[in-house]
Amino acid sequence: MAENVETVKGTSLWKDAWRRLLKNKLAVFGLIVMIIMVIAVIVGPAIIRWTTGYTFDYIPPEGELIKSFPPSLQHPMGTDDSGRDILARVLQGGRISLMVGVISTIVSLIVGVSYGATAGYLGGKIDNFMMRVVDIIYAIPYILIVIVLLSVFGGPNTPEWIQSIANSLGGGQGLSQIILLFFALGLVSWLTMARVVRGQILSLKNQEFVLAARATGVSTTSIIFRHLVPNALGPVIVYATLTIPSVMLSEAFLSFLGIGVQAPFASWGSLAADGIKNISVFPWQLIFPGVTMALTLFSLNFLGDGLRDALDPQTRKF
Amino acid sequence: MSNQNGTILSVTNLKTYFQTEDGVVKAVDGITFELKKGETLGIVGESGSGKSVTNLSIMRLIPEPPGKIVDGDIIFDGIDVRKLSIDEIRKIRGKRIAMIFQDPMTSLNPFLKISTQLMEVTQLHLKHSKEQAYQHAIKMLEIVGIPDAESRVNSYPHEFSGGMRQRVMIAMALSCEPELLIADEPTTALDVTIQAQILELIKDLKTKLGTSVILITHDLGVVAGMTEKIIVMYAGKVFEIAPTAELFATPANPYTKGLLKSVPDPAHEQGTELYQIPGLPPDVAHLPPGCPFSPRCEKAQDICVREYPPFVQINENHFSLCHFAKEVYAESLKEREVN
Amino acid sequence: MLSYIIRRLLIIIPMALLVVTLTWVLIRMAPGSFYSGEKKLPAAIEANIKKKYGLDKPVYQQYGIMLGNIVRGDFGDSLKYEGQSVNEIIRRHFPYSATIGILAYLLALAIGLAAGIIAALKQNSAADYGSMSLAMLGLSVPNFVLGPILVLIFSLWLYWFPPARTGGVLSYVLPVITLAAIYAAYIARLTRAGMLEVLRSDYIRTARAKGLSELTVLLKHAVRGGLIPVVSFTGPALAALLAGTVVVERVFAIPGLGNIFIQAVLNRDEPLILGIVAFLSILIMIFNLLVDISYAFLDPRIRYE
Amino acid sequence: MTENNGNNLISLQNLQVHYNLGGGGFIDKITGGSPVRRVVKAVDGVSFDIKKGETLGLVGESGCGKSTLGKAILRLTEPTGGQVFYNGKDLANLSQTAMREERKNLQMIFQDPYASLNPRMTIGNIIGEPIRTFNLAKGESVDNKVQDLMETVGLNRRFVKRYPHEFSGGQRQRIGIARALAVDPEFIVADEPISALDVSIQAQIMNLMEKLQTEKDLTYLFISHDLRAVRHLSDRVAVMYLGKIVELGQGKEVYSDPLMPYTKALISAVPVPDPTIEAKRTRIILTGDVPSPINPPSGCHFNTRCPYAIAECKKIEPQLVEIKSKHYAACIRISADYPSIEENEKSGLKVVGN
Repeated sequence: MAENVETVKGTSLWKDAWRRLLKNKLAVFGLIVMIIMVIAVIVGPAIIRWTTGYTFDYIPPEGELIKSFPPSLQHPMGTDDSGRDILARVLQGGRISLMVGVISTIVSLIVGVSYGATAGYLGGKIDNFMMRVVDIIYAIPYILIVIVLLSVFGGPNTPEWIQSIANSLGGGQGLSQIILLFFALGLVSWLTMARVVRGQILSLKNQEFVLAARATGVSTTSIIFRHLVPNALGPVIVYATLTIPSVMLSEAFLSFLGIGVQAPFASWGSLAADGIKNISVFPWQLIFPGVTMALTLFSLNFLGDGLRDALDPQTRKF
Repeated sequence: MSNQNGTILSVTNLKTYFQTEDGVVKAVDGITFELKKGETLGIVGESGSGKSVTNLSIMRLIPEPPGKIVDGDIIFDGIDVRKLSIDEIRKIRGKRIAMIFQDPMTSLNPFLKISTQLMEVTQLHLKHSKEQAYQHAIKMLEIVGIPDAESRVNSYPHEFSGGMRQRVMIAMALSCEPELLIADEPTTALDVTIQAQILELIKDLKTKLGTSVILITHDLGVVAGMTEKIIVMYAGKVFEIAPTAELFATPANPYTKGLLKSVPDPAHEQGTELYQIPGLPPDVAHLPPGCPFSPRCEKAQDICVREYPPFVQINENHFSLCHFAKEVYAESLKEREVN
Repeated sequence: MLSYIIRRLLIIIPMALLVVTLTWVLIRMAPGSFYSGEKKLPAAIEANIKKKYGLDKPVYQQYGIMLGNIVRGDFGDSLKYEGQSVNEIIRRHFPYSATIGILAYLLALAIGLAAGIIAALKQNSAADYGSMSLAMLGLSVPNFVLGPILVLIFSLWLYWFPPARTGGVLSYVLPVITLAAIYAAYIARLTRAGMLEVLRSDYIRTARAKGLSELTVLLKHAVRGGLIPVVSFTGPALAALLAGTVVVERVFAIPGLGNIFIQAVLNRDEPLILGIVAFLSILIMIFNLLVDISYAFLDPRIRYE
Repeated sequence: MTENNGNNLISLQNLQVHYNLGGGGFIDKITGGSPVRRVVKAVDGVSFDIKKGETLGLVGESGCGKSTLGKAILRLTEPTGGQVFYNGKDLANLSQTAMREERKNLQMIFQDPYASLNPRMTIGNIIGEPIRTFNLAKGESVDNKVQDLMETVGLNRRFVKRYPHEFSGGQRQRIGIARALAVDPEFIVADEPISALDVSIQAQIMNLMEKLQTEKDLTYLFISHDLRAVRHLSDRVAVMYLGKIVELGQGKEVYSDPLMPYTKALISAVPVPDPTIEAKRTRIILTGDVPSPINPPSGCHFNTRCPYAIAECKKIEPQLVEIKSKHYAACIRISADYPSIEENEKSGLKVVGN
């Protein structure tokens, strides 16, 4: 019979870290901005459509001479060369940019964590070989890999499942090309993640509590999932938070080169690239998408930094 | 408080607090002691008792923030250390008061040669020329017993063993013949046989140079053979202060008594239960209003929990922070007679 | 030490060949080729072209020929820029990238180190928060936004600097600043973190206990340890900078190697891609070796055998 | 030194743990690496028995291999040679699966109470893990068992849902002990269990270990560099130096009448918390440091620091032999007939044994 003892609830390190994170003003600022940004890109386009009737690909009928208007009440961020509302495009672009960040990071997490954890846990020669492979892939310019991935799996060769995702989201070929881009970026950004995870596992593997688990006969799978993974999670979360902005930058760069997101779809990168052409005449075309993107990256970086401080046990001591 | 009576250092009511997430930690909370010229003082206490903070305070080496010396006087050879400007205190550090630290592995700069680290002290304080400083460095290494000093002076710290590094630290500390040497757990990180070497070395050099020494340790054994006077610290306070022989023979504080009894005696039969101080070391951020030791004390009465204990004078040189100091002392005397 | 360097240098060759091989595989994996562009070529012409470039041979032979050429240091002629050898193209365009790359790195180093050290010394002060927020900004503003905005302000409004490369010294100012921003930000953060770590260590306490002034403690005792992270960052950063940063080259119309490379990739200009990849990977590996060697000078505990 | 009288719980036969640091290969020769193969002989041929219910103390300075020895017995470090018999079974050559099954009977207490507990698990889960691993209890009875264990080691049972960082060092060490006890083991290796603790807490943990030993009929291998603690807890004491056992005997005898010059120096180096004794006694101060285990001195490893070393000590590797009844030492300058090295030295006797 279970005795009914009043147990004292402990505070886990996660709860502790969360409390510390909330004390960090900059991180909280980053968190709030990100929450607003996510809500804005989700509901924003619908609201604009409902209030002003503009959508990201609405081109006003011919007849007007100048199509790029400066910011006004009607177009808070102005319009672009074709007369499309930039606010609507920035919000739509935000969807894609944020999705690039999140989905590619998830892909890089899956690949990087399993690769790094395997190498770190097995150790020895296998580890050595796996890490040399990472080194060599590092040396190949990632843009080459992305372009090859896009052309191998793009166009008529697009895998079924990507097509079906694109179709279910209501987009056609253009959208499936973008989804392909997410995966391609994910597949090139897992390298550092793999290194981070491997380093973590290597140092954890020799910690006494893992030795203690082995001494009490705990199985290898249990050691990995109960002891190694939860303890490696902190740095992984931090690194993932910092991967999001870096993937977003890569996407923007590709779009800037004209390889990434294609019209009528937009991302912050492609919007900025379009804006640069007219920088001297229509500066708002660059400034609004550029600043929105910078603000987002700024917030994500602060959040990542805050998470690092909150999860780093070193700061626990005074 | 002048140096006519041979007092080199006098600390009065020193309070050093740290601001932490958890609130104010009173790491050192009103401690008072005096050190005579040529004397060796032992400060004994467990981790967190404030013994290291006391000595970093004397050197004004408390990292600020989060730490701060909030009250008290530190008079070194007639100089009020707390009132000195940072430039003036620098002239004392390393020259008149020197320190050696617990971990000789991390206390020497791994990036610089031993010679560089030794020379910079004398170049700074004794205005040695490069050549003079170099020769002095070799001489100091010889004094602390490093074989083949002339060639080893150009080594890096990682090429030395732990014991050798601690010798280098001592050589560095004694380079300017300081009047006061503070040794903060100088042997804790070392093996017993090396500990014996280092303690012997400190003892030797002290007699040779006439330096006053403060020896901080958690090991009562270390201070027994090395010191003339001992301070026992607990929770940032001085619990007992007495001449070494008297402290060991007739302690007047239950904490000191407990500590002495809980050290296993090699002559003891195996299987006999060891005396143990019950409970846990105090959380210095949240101390009870009464005696900080009262939750662990066998003799604790209501008054101990309620009221902060007085600092009782047993005899000329023996003080104890306890409501029942006199009783405990009498008891110790009696036990002494029985044995 | 010397044997270590020789061993590392020897390893570079097979590593570079591996990288080139993988790149070649990647290029061949992609459907289509340089010739199968928009319009479909008549079969006879296609066969002719294939013959000319040896594409009619079995794949392993093509690979062997390619590798053989590269080992001899001859990357062949570019497909796009007919009659120009790859070596010639690299030689012509690399100096532009190298010039702005090195200038940008020096600028980034100067700003980053100064900001990082000041922030570490005055931790939690206004100077610390200010420089670190600025660093964060540097990390967060993409250079294709920063570059045009600088052009807008300093060229188009203030007329201080030319908006694109003219050959004059002034025309280098904006691209170098644009390129340096993110690196300066990175270095500042690395420096601050490294210095804080070192300033907390026991041997700094020892140095202070000796009575050394704060400046001596900093310059003699703390800097070496604190800068190790910056040194590790230097290798990859400098390699990336020298390779040219496409965005800056495009925004400021600089004929650097980065742009050429992107064009080559988009054009499927196989010899040019392979040539640039081989060149860059060797460059990166040499920089990494230099970084490792400089560790040994910085940290006497590191000994290479 | 191996007495086969049947009640040995653990018996080590020439146990070895060698680490290969590389070097000496073809590649190393042409590229200027280490010309010889470098091997650390962390444990170099150790044989002894531990009787059921006794505590064997293992002392030695840092780097002498005592911790590696403890781990090798439990196969937490793989032995590279020799045997470890537990109830007649050779643990050193069991398969991984079979060894896991044996872990029910063989447990370990670790040195660092901070590093040895998973910071992300509750105390209940930490202590309960071995119980669940071996299916020793099910459902609620696991919790009950955990709470009973907590009470046994002197922890409040209400703290079962707390995390390690919410406890002090001494309490954490109690958690580590409770975890070791969870499977009801016969034999426990305690690897420096008190060296990271405050003085006032050390006594508590030692008393707890003794109490548990009598209550549960445990057998301990108590590893420590603290001679006072080893003396207090152990029936017999083994002294280790650079991978080898150099002296082994009844605790009382080893302390009151050490045979090996090294043991003498070790005991005399321990400071006694009594100024009157300290003032009287003369210490043997050894010169020099413990040599590197990579290239230990030839012959007797201790010859570089030994005040009694003679030329033969550099050549002959001494064996552990019985000098007095059940008191063994590895020194070529003493024998059963001439057990005192001081007297042998005085009379100019070489006594080259072995």
